[in-house]
Amino acid sequence: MAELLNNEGASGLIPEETVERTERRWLFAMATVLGLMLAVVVFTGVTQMMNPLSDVETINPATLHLQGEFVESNLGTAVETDGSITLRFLAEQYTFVPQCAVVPAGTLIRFRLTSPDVTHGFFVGTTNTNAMVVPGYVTNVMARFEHPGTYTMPCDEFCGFGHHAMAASVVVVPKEQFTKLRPEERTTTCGAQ
Amino acid sequence: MSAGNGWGRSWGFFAVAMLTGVVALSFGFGFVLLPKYQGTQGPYSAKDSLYHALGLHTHGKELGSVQPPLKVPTYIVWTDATIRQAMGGDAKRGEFIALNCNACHVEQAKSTEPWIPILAGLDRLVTYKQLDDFRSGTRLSGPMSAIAQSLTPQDYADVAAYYASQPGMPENTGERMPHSHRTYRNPDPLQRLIFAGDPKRGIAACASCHGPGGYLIGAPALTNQNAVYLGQQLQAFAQGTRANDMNMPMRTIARLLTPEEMKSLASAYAKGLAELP
Amino acid sequence: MERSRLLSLAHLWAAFLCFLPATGLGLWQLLMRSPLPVPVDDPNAYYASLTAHGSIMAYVFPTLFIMGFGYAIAVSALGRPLRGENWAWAGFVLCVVGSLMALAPIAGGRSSILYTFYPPLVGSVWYYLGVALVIVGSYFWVALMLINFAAWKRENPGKPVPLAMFAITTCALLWGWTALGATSEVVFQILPVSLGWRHTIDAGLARTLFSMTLHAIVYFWLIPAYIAFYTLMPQAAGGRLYSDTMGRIAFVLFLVFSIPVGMHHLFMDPEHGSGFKFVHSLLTFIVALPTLLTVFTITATLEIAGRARGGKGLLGWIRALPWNEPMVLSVALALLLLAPGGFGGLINMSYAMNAMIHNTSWVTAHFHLIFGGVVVIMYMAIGYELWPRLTGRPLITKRAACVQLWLWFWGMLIMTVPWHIAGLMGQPRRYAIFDYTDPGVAKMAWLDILSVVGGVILVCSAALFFYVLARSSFASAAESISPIRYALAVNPPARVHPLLNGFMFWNVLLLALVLITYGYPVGQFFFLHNQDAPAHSLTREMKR
Amino acid sequence: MEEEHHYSSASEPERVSPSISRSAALEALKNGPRGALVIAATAVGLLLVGWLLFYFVVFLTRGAVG
Repeated sequence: MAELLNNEGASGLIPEETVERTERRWLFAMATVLGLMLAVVVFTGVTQMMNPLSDVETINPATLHLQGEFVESNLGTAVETDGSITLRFLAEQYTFVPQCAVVPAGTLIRFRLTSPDVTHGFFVGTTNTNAMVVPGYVTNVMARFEHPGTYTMPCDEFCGFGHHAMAASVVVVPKEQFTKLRPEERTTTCGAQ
Repeated sequence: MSAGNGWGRSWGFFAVAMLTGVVALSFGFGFVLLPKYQGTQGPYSAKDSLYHALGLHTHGKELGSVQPPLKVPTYIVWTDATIRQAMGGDAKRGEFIALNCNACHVEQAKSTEPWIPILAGLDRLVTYKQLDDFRSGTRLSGPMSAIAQSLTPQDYADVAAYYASQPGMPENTGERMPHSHRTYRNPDPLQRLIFAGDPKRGIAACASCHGPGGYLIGAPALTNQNAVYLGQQLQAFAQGTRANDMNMPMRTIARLLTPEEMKSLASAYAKGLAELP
Repeated sequence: MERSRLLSLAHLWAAFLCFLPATGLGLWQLLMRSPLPVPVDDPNAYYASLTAHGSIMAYVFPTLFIMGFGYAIAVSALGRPLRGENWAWAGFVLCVVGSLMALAPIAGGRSSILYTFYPPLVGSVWYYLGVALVIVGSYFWVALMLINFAAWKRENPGKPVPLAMFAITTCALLWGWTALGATSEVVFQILPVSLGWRHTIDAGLARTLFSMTLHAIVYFWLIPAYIAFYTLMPQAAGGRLYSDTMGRIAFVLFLVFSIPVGMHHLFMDPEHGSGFKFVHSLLTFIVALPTLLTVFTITATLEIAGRARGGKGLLGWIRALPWNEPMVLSVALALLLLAPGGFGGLINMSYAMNAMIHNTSWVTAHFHLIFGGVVVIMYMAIGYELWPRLTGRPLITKRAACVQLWLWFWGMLIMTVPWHIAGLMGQPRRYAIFDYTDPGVAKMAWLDILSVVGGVILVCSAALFFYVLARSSFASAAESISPIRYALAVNPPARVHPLLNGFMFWNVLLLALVLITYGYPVGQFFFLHNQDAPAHSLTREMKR
Repeated sequence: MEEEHHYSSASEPERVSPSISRSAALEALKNGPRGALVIAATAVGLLLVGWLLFYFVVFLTRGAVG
C-alpha cells in the first residue's frame, strides 16, 4: 500500500487540479445544455401557451348527479354565450358520459371533466390533450383540433377491472358543419345504432 | 480534495447561494413569467399571474352553459351516512317486512313471473337504492312505488339485509380465481362482451361491475337473475324509460348494445354463465 | 464477521428469490397485452399480476438488495463489525414477513389496485400493512447505516469516510426521508379507510404525498448502482477512479434534489397549479446533473484503466478493457441503457411536453430502462462481485455471467424500444388487453410482439443469473478468496471538506427545499373543501 | 505518513484495490481523459439534438397543452 501512495507530491496538487478543472468544465457544459432545454421550455411556454393545466377546482364527487355543472343535462358539447365551446365529460367506472361528442375544428375548446368514483385519465388521439381526472377535482384543459376526424379518447389511468375497455370518442367536424348541428346532435352517442 | 483549492473555501456558502439562485429562478419563471401569458386572456397582471400559477382561478361559475338539472336520476347520495344505514339493516326485522314482498318475489325470493327480479342474495346497497328510487319516483313502477312509499329508510335497510342473507344469486364478492378465455382472444362475441368489453364502441365488460369477479357500489350482481327481467331493463335503459342509474352508466352503455346483444346477454346471465366455458 | 456475511447473504437471497418469479409475471403480462395466445387470459388476473410485479420489483426486491449490499459495505469498507447486528436481523424478518403479508391478498385477488395504491381505490388491509412492515424493516437498516457511519467517524476523526460508505449512507438517508411521503399516505389516509374507520379519502392529497416518494425512490434504487460504478468497477477494470470528490458531489446532489422534484409526476393533475409544477420541473433538470457528472467521471475512469492496460489512441483504450469481467461489462451496458433511458426522462420532465407521453407505454418503457436496465444490471454485477466473498466459494463461470448480462441488455432494449414507439402512437399503459380488431390498435401489434421477444430474453437472462448464483453457492469452497476491494482515486484525498464527509448541512438544505417546494402543494389541501371521495373496492363491499 | 490516504476508499489498507500505481494512473491521464470527453460529449450532444427534434417536430405539432 505504502509504495502505491508514496509518489510524487503526496498533496497531489497538480494532477488533482487538472482533474477538478476538467470536471468543472464538464459540469458547466452540462448546465449549459440543460439551461438551453429549459430556455426552450420557458420560451414556448410564453409564446405558445404551452403549460400544464393550472386550475384547482374542487367538487363533491358524491352529488354530481344532483347539482352543479356535471348533472346529466349539462354533459357534452355546449356553446357559451360568447361563442366559445365547452365540452363536459364524466369519467366513471367504466365509461365516459357522454360516450361521444362533436366539436368544431380549429376552435379553442374547454374540456371539463370530473369523476364520481375513482381516479381516471384521458387523452385524445395522438394530440397533446392529456390529463388526469381525479374525484373531487375538476380537470379544466384547453384544446384545439385542427384536423376533422374521429379521435379515440381512452381512459389512461388504472380505474379498476373494466379499465381497458373504457373509451369515448371526440368527433371533430368542420366549423360550418358544427354550426348546423342542433344542440342534441352535438351531444350524441355517435356509436349508437 | 483539500478544502482550499478549486471550488473555493466556502463550500457551504457556495451551495446555499446556488440553491437560492435556482429556487428564485424557478419561482420567477413559474409564478411570474409563465402564468403572465398563460390562458386565453393574457397577459395577466402580476397578481392575476400569481393566482393563476397557484391554481386559484376557477371557471365553473362563470360559464353560461351551466344550467340546473332537467331531471334527477336518483336522490341517493353515497355518503357515509347513507352507506352506513343501508348496510346496517336488521335481517330479522327485514324478514317480517318481506312477508309483503313474497306475494310477487315469493318465498326464498325465487320469483314465479319472469319479469319480476330475483331478490335473494342481492347486494344490500342495491336493494336500498332501488327502494328509495321507487319512493322518489325516479324509477317507475306502480306497485313498487306504493310499497316503497309505505316503508321507511330503516325498513329498506332491513329488507335489504334480509334478502342479502338469502341464498340465491352469488354475491358480488364472487369468485376471484382467474379463468381462461376472458379476453378478446375468445372467438365468442358474447363472452368477449361479458368479460372483456368492447372498447371500439366504448362498452366496458359487464363482469367488471356486475360480476363474476367485479364489484361496484350500487351495481347488482346479475348471475342467475331472470332473463326476461334483465332483457327488459336493458331495453328500458337504452330507450331512457328507466333512468335511475346514477351518472348514467347503464343508459350510456345500453344504448350502444344491439337488441340481439341485449337478449343474449340477459339469457347468458340468467343461465348463470354456466354454458360458457 | 461470519454472521454478518450470512446477514448480507440472506438479504440478497431473499431479494433474488422474489425477483425471479416477478420477471415471469412480467412476461405473462407482456403476452396478455400482445395479440399472441396466452394461458389464463383473464383481465382481472392481469391487474393482480401487475400489482404483484410492481410491488415486488419496486418495494421488495430493491429494498432487500440494497439492505444486504449496505451491510456488506458497512462491514468491509469500515473494517469493523456491524453495530446492531441483531437489529439488522429483526429488520430483515420484518421485511420478509411484510412482503408475504402483502403478497397473500394480491394472490387472492383482493388487492388488484396496482402497486401505486391509487386511492380512492382501496384493497385488502393486509396489503397495506405488509407494505408498511417492509418500510419499517427498511428503517431499521436506515438507522443502522447512520449509526455505523457515525461510529466510524467518531473513531477516525478528520479522516474521509470511505466513498462507498458515504454513498450508501446517502442512500439510506434519502430513503429515510422520501419514504415518509408514501408512509404518511398509507398511515393517515388509506389504512383508516381499509380498516373501516373512515370512508372517504382526498385523492389529490394522496397523489401528492405519493409523489414525494415516487421519484426519489428511483434514486434510492440507483445509488447502489452508482456505488458500483465509482468504487467497484475501477478495480475490476484494472484502473483508478478518476475523481473521488465528484463522486461525493454527485451523491450529495442526489440527496438534496431527488425529493423536491416529485411533482413532475403530477404535471397533468388537476389538484395543483402550474406554478409549483414548473418549480418541480426546473429542479428535475438540476437532478439530471449528478447523472451527467457520473457519466463523464465513469467514462474517464474506464479510460484510465484501458490506457493503463496498454490501450492507445483516442478510443483504442476501449478495446483494451477486460470485457470478460462481469463488473466492467455491466457498467458499459448500464451506461448504454442510461442513454435512451435518460433521453426518455428528459422528455418526461420537460413541463408541458409531458402531455405528449403522459400515461402512455412510453413511461413504462422509460422506467424499465432506468430501473430494469441500468439499476438491475448493476445489481446483477454486484451479485456476481459479492457472491464469492459472501459464500466463500468462487463463481463457477464468468463467461456465463457475461452472456447473462448481454442477454439482459438486449432483452431490455428489445422490450422497451417498441414501448416507446407504441406510447407515441397513443397506447395507454396499464391496459390488460388490447382489441387488435381495432385498426388503430392493430398498427401496434408488431411492437407488442417485439416486446414479448424482449421479455422472453429477459426471463432467460434472469434464470441464467439465478442458475449461476445457485450453482456457485454449492461449488467447493475456495482456499482463499480475496476480500471486496474498493477503488482508489487517482488522487486519493488525505482529507475531504467536512461538508462532503457528513450530512447535517445537506439535511438542513433538503428540509428547507422540501418545505419550499411541497409546503404549499400539501398545505393547500387543508384549505380546500368538498373534495373527499368515497372509497371504492373492486371486489367486495367495503367494511362499514 | 501516506498510509492515511486510503481512507477515502476503505478503512483498512487490504480492502483497497491495488490495481495500478498512482504514477501509472497519471501516465494514463497524460493526455487528459480525451476519449472519455469525446464519448460523453457526443452522447450528451445526441441527447440534446434528439430532445430538440422531439420538442419541435413531434411535440409542438401535436397541438396546445393546458
